[in-house]
Amino acid sequence: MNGKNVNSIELRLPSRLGFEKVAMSTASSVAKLMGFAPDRVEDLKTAVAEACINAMEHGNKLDESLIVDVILSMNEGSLEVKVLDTGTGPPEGVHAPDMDKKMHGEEASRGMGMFLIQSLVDEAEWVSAPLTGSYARLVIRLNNTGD
Amino acid sequence: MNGKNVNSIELRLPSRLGFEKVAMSTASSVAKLMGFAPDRVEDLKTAVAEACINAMEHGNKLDESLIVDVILSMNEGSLEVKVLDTGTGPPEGVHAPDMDKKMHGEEASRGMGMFLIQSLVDEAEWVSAPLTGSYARLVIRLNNTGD
Amino acid sequence: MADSGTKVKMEQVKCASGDPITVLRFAGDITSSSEPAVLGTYGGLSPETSKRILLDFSKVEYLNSSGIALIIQLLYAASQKGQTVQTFGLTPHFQKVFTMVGITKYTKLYPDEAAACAGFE
Amino acid sequence: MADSGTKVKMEQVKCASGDPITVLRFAGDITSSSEPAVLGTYGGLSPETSKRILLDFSKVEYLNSSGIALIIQLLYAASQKGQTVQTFGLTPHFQKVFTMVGITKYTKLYPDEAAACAGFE
Ligand SMILES: Nc1ncnc2c1ncn2[C@@H]1O[C@H](COP(=O)(O)OP(=O)(O)O)[C@@H](O)[C@H]1O
Ligand SMILES: Nc1ncnc2c1ncn2[C@@H]1O[C@H](COP(=O)(O)OP(=O)(O)O)[C@@H](O)[C@H]1O
Repeated sequence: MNGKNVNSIELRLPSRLGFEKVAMSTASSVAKLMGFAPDRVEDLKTAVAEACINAMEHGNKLDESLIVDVILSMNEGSLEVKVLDTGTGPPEGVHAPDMDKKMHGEEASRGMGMFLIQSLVDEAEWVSAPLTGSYARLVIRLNNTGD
Repeated sequence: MNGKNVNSIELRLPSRLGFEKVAMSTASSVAKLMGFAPDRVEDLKTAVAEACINAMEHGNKLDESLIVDVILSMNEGSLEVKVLDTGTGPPEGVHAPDMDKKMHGEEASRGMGMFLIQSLVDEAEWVSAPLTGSYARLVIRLNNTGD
Repeated sequence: MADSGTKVKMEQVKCASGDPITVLRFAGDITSSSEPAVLGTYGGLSPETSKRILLDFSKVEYLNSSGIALIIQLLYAASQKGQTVQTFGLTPHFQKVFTMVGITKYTKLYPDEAAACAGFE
Repeated sequence: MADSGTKVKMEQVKCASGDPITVLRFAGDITSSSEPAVLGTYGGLSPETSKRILLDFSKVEYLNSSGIALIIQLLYAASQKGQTVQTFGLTPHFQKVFTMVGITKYTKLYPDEAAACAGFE
């Protein structure tokens, strides 16, 4: 993180399932400081949790010595959250769950994280940078009252 | 922070008053994960807030481009929090407030932060390292039920 | 490290019509490590005596997509065995999340236990 | 950046004995930036008509040592003017903190408004 960025807060977590809750609390507190409504804070918490779990599980392969880096950047009307891991990023785009297929055993019951992230925030992208690590980038906007 | 420390969580904040609330939330969430009782979590939150405010105000002289670094280390029976700034550390030790003097205008109404930190946690020390920055180090223990 | 974990309590109640209902009351977290609590507890129910199942989420503190996947597996198993499952106690946020992923096609979400019970009739 | 800031509401109530009491109801945060809200509001009270002052902390979300310093300044000013100040609505944690720093020598802490009012008699 650029030490000169006076609007960024950074959180660094070992890749241990459960620690995503710390990221949820940190993000929630930043969003509250910025004046986000409680329902948007909930959206953000779930999106941040899912992004951290994916970074730990898929990006860092649950190697606890690998860090998940969460960078919260406060802008005028929006909060951007980048969740970085040391992996190569998701191989495919976002897949919407097909509940009928799941209910007939034709699709894994899992595989909803990226879909939830994309559905809950105003902007979501996944940037794969195999050499420097990859990240999920989420944005929620203050003027958006949610769906 | 040593990237290999699988029991440490790090939070980096610009020196802006108010952002200590983010550190409170992060620390609170870590303490809850560790199983601390609600009253000890409150003790920790106040101690972390005071340490962050001092780091921002006295250590980093409210220069927002200077970072306050909060390192939470989870040990078997205790949580250690280091709050680092870029200053030279407190010139004096902890001063217990004298309310009679304050009530007679003989002592500044302020000057209770370090005393509160020391009173609320199980261990508190201030390490001055003018070249590398200074830090307050607080420890709360799981087997201590508080005063 | 204290693990808040998943707690689950099984209870038999009766709805207004007198039909027996099996309630699974979850508490704590529902995550990838909740398989024993969610599917294990469900698996211990007899399909003959537990025709109507109620999932109570009102004490759940944290629920993620891996936890939701376990609920989907429970719903899948229940549909195979001809059991009906109703749900209550989700926060508005998680009602939205359940609706987003499409679970509501396979379990109805009710605001409280009484409404959920009445939903079986 | 939304600033939750300090909110303060001034109210006149009467205690059981009929004596008038001025209540300052704080809400939000009490920090170093709360000087106008705390000392400004106090300064607007007339020492003649506001002999009994009640500080209501029940809606305060965050209070730090700089905020407590402002309360001490208020207590100091009030003691100079012969006003009595009672306090209620602090969480158990902040009752402990007020006790630690020794404020309780200059204002009593009560669990609720009724008890604090009765404390003036
Ligand atoms: N940070 C990441 N790094 C590498 N792969 C990822 C990452 N996030 C997601 N993926 C890939 O995308 C797939 C879908 O992710 P998701 O929708 O969150 O569901 P799930 O994690 O339950 O499989 C994952 O199975 C994984 O293969
Ligand atoms: N991180 C720090 N860096 C430099 N000086 C400090 C630091 N923390 C505390 N101090 C010094 O110690 C004094 C007492 O601090 P404290 O008890 O917290 O009260 P206050 O901050 O209200 O003055 C401060 O006024 C300051 O001079």
